[in-house]
Amino acid sequence: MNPILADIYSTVIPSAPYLIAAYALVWAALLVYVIIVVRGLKKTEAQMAVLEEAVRAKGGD
Amino acid sequence: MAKKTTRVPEAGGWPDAVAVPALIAGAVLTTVGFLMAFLWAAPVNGAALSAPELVGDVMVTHQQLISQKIFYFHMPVAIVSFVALAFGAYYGIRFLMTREQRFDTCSRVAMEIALLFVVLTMITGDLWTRFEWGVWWTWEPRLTTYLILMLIAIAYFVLRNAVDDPERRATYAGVVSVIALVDVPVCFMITRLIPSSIHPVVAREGGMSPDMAATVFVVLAGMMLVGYGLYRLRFREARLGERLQALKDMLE
Amino acid sequence: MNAVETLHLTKAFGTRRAVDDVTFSLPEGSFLSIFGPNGAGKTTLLRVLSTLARPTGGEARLCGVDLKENPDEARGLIGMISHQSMLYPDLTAEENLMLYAKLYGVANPAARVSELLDAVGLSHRRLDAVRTFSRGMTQRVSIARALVHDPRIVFLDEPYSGLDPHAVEIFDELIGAVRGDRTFVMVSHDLAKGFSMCTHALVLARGRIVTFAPKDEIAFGDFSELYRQTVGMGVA
Amino acid sequence: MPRVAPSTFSQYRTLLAKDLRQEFRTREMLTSMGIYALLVIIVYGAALALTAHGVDIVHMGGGLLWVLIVFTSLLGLARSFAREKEQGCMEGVLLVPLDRSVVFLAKATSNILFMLAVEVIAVPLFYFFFMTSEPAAPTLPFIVAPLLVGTVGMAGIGTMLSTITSNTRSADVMLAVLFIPLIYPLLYACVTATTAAIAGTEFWTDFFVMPLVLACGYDVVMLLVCWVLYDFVVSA
Repeated sequence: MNPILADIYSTVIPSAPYLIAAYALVWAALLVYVIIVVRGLKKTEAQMAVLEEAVRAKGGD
Repeated sequence: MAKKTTRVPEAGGWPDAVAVPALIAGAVLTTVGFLMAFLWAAPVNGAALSAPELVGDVMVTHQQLISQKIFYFHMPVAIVSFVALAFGAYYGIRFLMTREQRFDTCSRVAMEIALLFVVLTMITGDLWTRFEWGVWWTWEPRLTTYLILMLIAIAYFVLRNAVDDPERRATYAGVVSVIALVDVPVCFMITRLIPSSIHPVVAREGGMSPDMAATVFVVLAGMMLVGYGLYRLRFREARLGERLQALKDMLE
Repeated sequence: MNAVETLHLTKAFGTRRAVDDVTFSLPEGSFLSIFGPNGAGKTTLLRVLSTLARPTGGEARLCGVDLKENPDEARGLIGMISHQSMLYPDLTAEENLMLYAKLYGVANPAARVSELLDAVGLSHRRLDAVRTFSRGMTQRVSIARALVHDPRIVFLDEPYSGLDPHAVEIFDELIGAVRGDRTFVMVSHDLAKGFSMCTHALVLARGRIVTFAPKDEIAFGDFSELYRQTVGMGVA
Repeated sequence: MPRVAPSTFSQYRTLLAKDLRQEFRTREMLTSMGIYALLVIIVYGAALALTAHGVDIVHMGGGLLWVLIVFTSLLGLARSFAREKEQGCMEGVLLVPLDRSVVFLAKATSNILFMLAVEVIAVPLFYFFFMTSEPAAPTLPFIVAPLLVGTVGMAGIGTMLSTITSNTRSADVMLAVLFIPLIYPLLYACVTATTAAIAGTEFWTDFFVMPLVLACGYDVVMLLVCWVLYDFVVSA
């Protein structure tokens, strides 16, 4: 790689990791948020089950 | 006195039906934008080369600043965070006007999306700074404004957890979201208009060439859709929790 | 002319209804006692009627003045005595009363304040900071504060809490003295005292009216039995 | 009992007089803020002692001064509203037929006066301890302008936030968490203007006049927002 080409890419190589990190983190953050929401849904479903039991028990006695 | 029935946003119905396709469309658009950023948009010229060099079929005369590519994500994400804050404040005002608890839920969810996208803005902005100026943080106007917006969003949620009475919590949250909506543009303006250091720095922001603008627009549209999709998803989840709580109350 | 009229008055947040569809009307000059288990919505009802809290539904009128239309006019008609004195501890008794007299725009504040201090028997302590007063004395200044603008309706939110028997006696005496044709609405846990002082009794449970009737229509025996059932029905 | 509806201004004056009299009686807020300011100066002393000549105090002075002012006023603001809540006095005032933003204005004015009183002591002390070693610019007296504009802005939004956080858990921390991000633009503008005044600069309009104008803009906008929203907050 002749010096001028090296000069052209002189900014590319060192910045590459930050660039990739940036995009990766963006997707990671969005993913984490979706996971939080889904976990919330699971928690609500579990409570729903408990509630259904309570209603059945109430209805039953 | 016929009570004007305020139309209260509810989970389900067409907004939710649209949510999933919006998420998919958002993902597609952002990836397209991602590719455009790298392959199609012309890189920004860095320092001049000692001599022009033939690369492929193009005569290259400057260093190509690749790090600038983050910009195509940084700006749209920042805009979406501000739009989300605006929605948060809008629903906050609607709550203050009608005292309808549903608007408080919408405001809370919108502020969550705003916080999420501000965090994204901080990530992209900070890494760009790391390469651009070689330092992890500078008190440069753009970055400080988003730091402030993030702190306000965090303070908003800290306040919500510190108040127990639901009506008081919703009122305070609504008021803070409105103050935040007013505070952020003022912060934008002040940090930009006052030169950041004693010796004024000449702003380097060049205009955007059409192809760059197109890329930003694509990513922006994509991010807006992703934001909308997440908002509806979170709103649906929050509503489910509330409806469950209502059932529990009725059972006692 | 009814002193207090409510029509389907509701105070709810989300699904929790603290006051649920309360409708009653109270003639002028009467003394209403409100009873109910903890969390039945007694204090919330009082706060809504005294404009300290906004109702979410229904209507309420004090001496014909609608609370939602013009709350300020309604505020001019009411006084509130609660277990909190609403007096500034660092200011003297006279300064506290002068403050409220000026805020209410009483015509001749100085005369009115000294008249009230005489009525509650605290003229000799008017230059002392309220912080130095006993619980009983503070409550008496609080009565003076509530009456400074000669309100038509006086709300009492558990005024006896923290008072020793002697102070309670003086308190009742004062209430009797200042009664005139004013209307009183009292929230209290003390069944016997509340029932003895009232002309109308109202029992709330989970925000709903269980019973509302003039005192002479119910004997105390049936009333306390009914109350025990209500409390037995469980806390809100 | 003839009752003339008092003018808003007289209610404002009464409430302000109450705040000032209460503070004059106990001097609790002023002494605690004054001592706190002195302690911060002592901490600065320790921090800057080793770098006596290394640090360009003329350029750092403005910033350090504003750190002192922000944290001292935070202490004062937190106390200012706690006192209203002690005996339910705020509810006593809310029962009076008055425009709720008068309460905000009176409280903000008293906070401004208290903060200015502390600044009148703290700023000269700060100058005495740190700024005498190097000659400040002739424009030094101009720092009064940003100090004034900054104090008005901080007291305004501080009053609103102290009302919000007064009945939350860990009120003091809550107040700081909300206060500092929200006043950042004002702080930024005032620090720039103060530093420009102390250090002197050839871009006078850029570094003094422009920030000052923006700070005034911030004050106007924020006080207006607080004025409008205060009714929701105080009656919540």
